[in-house]
Amino acid sequence: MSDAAVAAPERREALLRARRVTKRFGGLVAVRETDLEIPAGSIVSLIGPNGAGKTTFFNVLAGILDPTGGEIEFRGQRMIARPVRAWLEPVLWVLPSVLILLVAVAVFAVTRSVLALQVLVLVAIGLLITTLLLAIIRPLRYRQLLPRFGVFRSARPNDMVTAGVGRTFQNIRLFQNMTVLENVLVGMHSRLHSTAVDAILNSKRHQREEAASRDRARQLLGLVGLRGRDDVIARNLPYGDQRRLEIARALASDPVLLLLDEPTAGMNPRETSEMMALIAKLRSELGLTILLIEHDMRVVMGISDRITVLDHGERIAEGTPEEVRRDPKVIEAYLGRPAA
Amino acid sequence: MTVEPAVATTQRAAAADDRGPGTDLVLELRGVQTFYGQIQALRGIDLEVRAGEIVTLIGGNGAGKTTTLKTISGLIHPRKGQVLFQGRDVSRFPAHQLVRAGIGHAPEGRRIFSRLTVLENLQMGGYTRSPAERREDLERVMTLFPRLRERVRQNGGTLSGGEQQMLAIGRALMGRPRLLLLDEPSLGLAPILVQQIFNIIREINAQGTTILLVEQNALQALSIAARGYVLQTGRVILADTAERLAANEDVRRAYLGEI
Amino acid sequence: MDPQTVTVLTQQFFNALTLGAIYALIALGYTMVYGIIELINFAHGEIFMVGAFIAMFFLTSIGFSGSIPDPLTLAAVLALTFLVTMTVLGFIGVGIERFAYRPLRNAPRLAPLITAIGVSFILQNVVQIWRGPSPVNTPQLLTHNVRFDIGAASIGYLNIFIFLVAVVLMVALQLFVGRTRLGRAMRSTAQDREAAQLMGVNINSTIAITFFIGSALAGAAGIVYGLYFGSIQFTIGFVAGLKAFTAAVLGGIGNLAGAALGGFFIGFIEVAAAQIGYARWTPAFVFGVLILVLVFRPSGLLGQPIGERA
Amino acid sequence: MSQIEDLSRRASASGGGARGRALSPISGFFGRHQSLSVIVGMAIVTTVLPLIVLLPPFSGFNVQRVWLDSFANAGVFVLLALGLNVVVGLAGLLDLGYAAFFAIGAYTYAFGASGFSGNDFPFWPMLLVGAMIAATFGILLGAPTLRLRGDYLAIVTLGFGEIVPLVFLNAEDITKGTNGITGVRRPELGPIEFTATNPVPFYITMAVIVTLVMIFLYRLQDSRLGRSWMAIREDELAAASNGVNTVTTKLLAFALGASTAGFAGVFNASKLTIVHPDQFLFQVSFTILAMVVLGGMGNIWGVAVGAFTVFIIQSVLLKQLNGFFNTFQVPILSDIDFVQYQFLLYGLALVLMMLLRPEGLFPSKRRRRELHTESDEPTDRSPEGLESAAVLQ
Repeated sequence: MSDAAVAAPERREALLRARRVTKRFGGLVAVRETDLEIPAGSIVSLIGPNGAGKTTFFNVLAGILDPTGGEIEFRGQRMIARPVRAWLEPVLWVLPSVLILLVAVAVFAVTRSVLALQVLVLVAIGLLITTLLLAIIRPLRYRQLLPRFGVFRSARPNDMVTAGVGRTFQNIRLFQNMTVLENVLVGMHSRLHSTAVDAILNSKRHQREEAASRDRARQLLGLVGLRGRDDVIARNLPYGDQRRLEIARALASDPVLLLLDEPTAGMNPRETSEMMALIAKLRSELGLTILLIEHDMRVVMGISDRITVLDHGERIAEGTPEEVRRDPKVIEAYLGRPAA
Repeated sequence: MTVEPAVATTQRAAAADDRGPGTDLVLELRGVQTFYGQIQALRGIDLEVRAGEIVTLIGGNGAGKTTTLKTISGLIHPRKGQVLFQGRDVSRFPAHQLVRAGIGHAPEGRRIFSRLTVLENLQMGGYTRSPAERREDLERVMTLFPRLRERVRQNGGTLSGGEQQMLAIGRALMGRPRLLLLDEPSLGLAPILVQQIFNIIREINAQGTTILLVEQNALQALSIAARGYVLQTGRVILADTAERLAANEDVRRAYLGEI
Repeated sequence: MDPQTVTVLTQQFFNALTLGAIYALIALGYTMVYGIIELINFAHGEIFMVGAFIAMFFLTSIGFSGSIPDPLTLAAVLALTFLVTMTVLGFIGVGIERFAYRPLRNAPRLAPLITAIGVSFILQNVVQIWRGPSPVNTPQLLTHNVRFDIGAASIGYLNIFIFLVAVVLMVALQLFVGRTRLGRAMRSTAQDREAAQLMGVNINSTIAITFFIGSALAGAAGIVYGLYFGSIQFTIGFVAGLKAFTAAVLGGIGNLAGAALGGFFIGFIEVAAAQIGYARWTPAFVFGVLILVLVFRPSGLLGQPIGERA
Repeated sequence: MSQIEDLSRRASASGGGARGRALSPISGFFGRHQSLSVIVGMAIVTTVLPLIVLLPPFSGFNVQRVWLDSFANAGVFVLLALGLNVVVGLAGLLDLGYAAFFAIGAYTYAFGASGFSGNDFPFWPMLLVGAMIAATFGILLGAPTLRLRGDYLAIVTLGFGEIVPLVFLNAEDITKGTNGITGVRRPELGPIEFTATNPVPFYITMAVIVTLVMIFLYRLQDSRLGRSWMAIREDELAAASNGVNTVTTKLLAFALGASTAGFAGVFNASKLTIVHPDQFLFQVSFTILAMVVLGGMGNIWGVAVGAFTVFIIQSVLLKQLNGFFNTFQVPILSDIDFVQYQFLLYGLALVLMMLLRPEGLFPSKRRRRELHTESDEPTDRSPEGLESAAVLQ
């Protein structure tokens, strides 16, 4: 990476900003009050020994785990924070209809009007169904309503994907029995719009979208070097190709930020340098911002604009590769000697 | 099971050296082929480990290193070929019997019991041994890993990565293995801890345990091993002494990260 | 409170305790099996039912069909019944595991679950064919008439006996799992089967032991059910099994103390429902509780948060 | 078998588009035009069945009219099995209280059009109303519980399946309890008469409904939604991390399954003209599950055939078998009450099926791949192990 690329991110605004994120499992503190800023267009690495909380932190960012404390903003919007009175949420689903039901009983008690009772009960049932459907489909408006009741629930993984965060897994998690193409198509899910009704009626829109998504999927497969492998069952792919497929699948959701969990784990030096080239290409050609967890110090030092070092769940250093490499705390806790 | 007394005597550090390497084969694999369902992971592995040695397996991902260890410890059975442990064909033995026979296996990813305490984890390691032996070994392991003694009442899951690795190795030692299989002991550890773990491995070996080591960090592994095997797609493509492997151009290029 | 109410409430309290003890004993089996192989053993409720039938069959075939006034004979007969029934049931459980579940141990989750349902139907129908579809009377060794008085309330010795049996069995189980080498092996197997194997644990026999104990406990529950209600039917396993499962989930599945606690909780809910006159609706109450627990605290009252499993 | 497996796997591993679809020109054509193939297939079946039963040995059991009546009844179970297949086979959720939705559909129609309720809403719109109300209950049950792991869901649905008949049984004022609601109206369609003596209209209607449902399901299966179901079945966390809203998607499967059952419930109520809590006990859910499993989870045609076969065996052959053996005085066999052994047979069939051929008699290719995922495949667990469970909180 050139020096210009290293210097530039300072002036860019942060795409993702994590503040004082804490995650506790029972008595075990996996991540403690950790901050992280990912400037748009940069490659940021998260390093540290196993058990330092990197993957946990990652999972918090991706919406898989709710943090015990702290919050995460993505593109200026608060996406993830400690859930506040989340138990109230299901109560809120049923509260309006229960109120109407009570009113119905009250009206009946006073007026003895069976008709009023029936109408109100029907309204209550209708309302119950509506609120439940809303809760399930959870359009943005509904989620914005929640904070007014003092309820905040973090974005779920799929919400993060919709917002523009794609990810891969440390131990590859492909849909093993689906084909390569199908894997990518699932990755495209959040960007497709045809509904079940479209599918049942086989509408023009559905057909168009299916055809277009297949083309796009093939394009992505070409990008990661899996051209022409569409119909191979994912689990029959060689290891390195599985990693590539996972990246293609993550790219299918048109992410702005890509989270890569140990993309070169278990790769030999040759495969590793190919992967590094691919990651660099993702930034230069697709303009992606990338956060990666990595153990291989050559990858980390070679590719990152900034590095955050975690140890025992705490951030012990943050800076450019050069700064981190010379940081006495990092040397003491992690590197042991100046990294080769 | 008549193996037990034999195991006990060979534990003494001197035993292996007396007979000299080369004469005393602890482990021998002959044309081992292992499958996961229809997928062949090992395509005929031949290797031997002599008493008192550290032998290392090198290879890329999917080369079959972990599968080789699992085949030896009986977690998977080979479809063809034989695993000979102390001259006896054990390829059909279930894993738990091989523990009794003297094979210890610290698997990849440590796999400690996170909801058992450190003490209980170690006790599980000595599952096959008598209570008296267990107490004695407990003392030995705690001396080897003083950090574990401090954390004896803690749940395994609350240990740091390095401590978990120590626990995993200590737990495998509790069975008093004659042959210890170590799968990626330095995986995911801070570089600063890696050296420490390798020192411990050397020390365990010096105390008389034969070791078969699988390691991503091939350079380090070769530095403590006597001999090494290079695996590729389920086959042994190269077998030599550690020094010569470390000096081999192809090996350096492919596995030691010199591009 | 007037004395009448106090009397009724005291007696209901002991009824709840008895019922709870039965559910707790069944729930332990669910929780143990789930803990070790993550399978909801649907057939477990039927094992309880088979236990009730075997106890009845055993008692009548050795010639006891009514109450036994002599305490020594009673104790001997009871001890023998428990011994025989629990052993037989244990082996039935082991057999089911061996033939229906073990071959599917690494199959997708749905497969053993469906097999379990199949086994449950087999057991139910075998008993139905053996003993017919209508309720069968069981020997009442210890009648409800043998009672002692606490204030205005009178409590049957039977209630006390059942409660004590359950508590003793539960404490013994807790000690076994928590303190012994075999118990440790069970817990290790539950956490990481492969690693346990590498310690020298024979996975198959450990799982078989788990099934043995769980089924034997269900057998004990079957015996006391027969003693308490005096009549059994091939359908009792299904509903009791569901309630016991609810108890296990309520307490936190995989947690022994939780299962016991959940069992007693369900017992109290049922008796309370009956007391306020909704006996026919008790299943609805119980499942309402189940759904509430699953929604608000899926890990149960004593269970650890699922995230902590490693 | 293993060799064939091996070959097919190798073929698929070596890639190329030669997999499955393009095997022969004919199957290729029908592969591309699934709807057409369903229509043609069902048309053939619908015409051939009434003719086959005129031949021995079938003619020996019943006359054609009775056969057609059984076929129409079987159609109800085919529908039910197709619906449950969406839940179990496609989305991988075990629903053990499926008969509850069947009951809700049936009682909806009974309230809507029977002498007892005094209402007289027309049948055809009520089909949709019944389906929607059942779907609503599906959502009500699923919304809080679908976040849970699969086996909890199984128990919750089992509980629900217990409660619903219990409610219909105990709420005597509005359901007449154990007596059930009688005098439910039959359908009306212009001049065509749906009567007890003429099963043909029911038979044709059923065939049309099943055809439509199968076409819809095939289309869904190949859509974005079908892919999400598949993805969830394979790896829920990965699906969520790729933008699939797992709760909504599962709920949709649940609701679709429930609505199919509601639909079948309305049809069944109008055909039998009586609804009764005993029609919807756990045994019914169990039977439908057996049909799906035996037919081949996930394979729409397979499930339909499985359901049809099981129903005919259960309701016609087993009953007739007793009469048959009695007539010919076969020793031992004539003493056996085969109907009584029905559930024992189901239980045995389920267990044996899972042990010997878990993909069912007519498996889908994909299911077979999943179920034959080799037993000793290395289980990759992340060292921190939190991922798999985390999504369930």
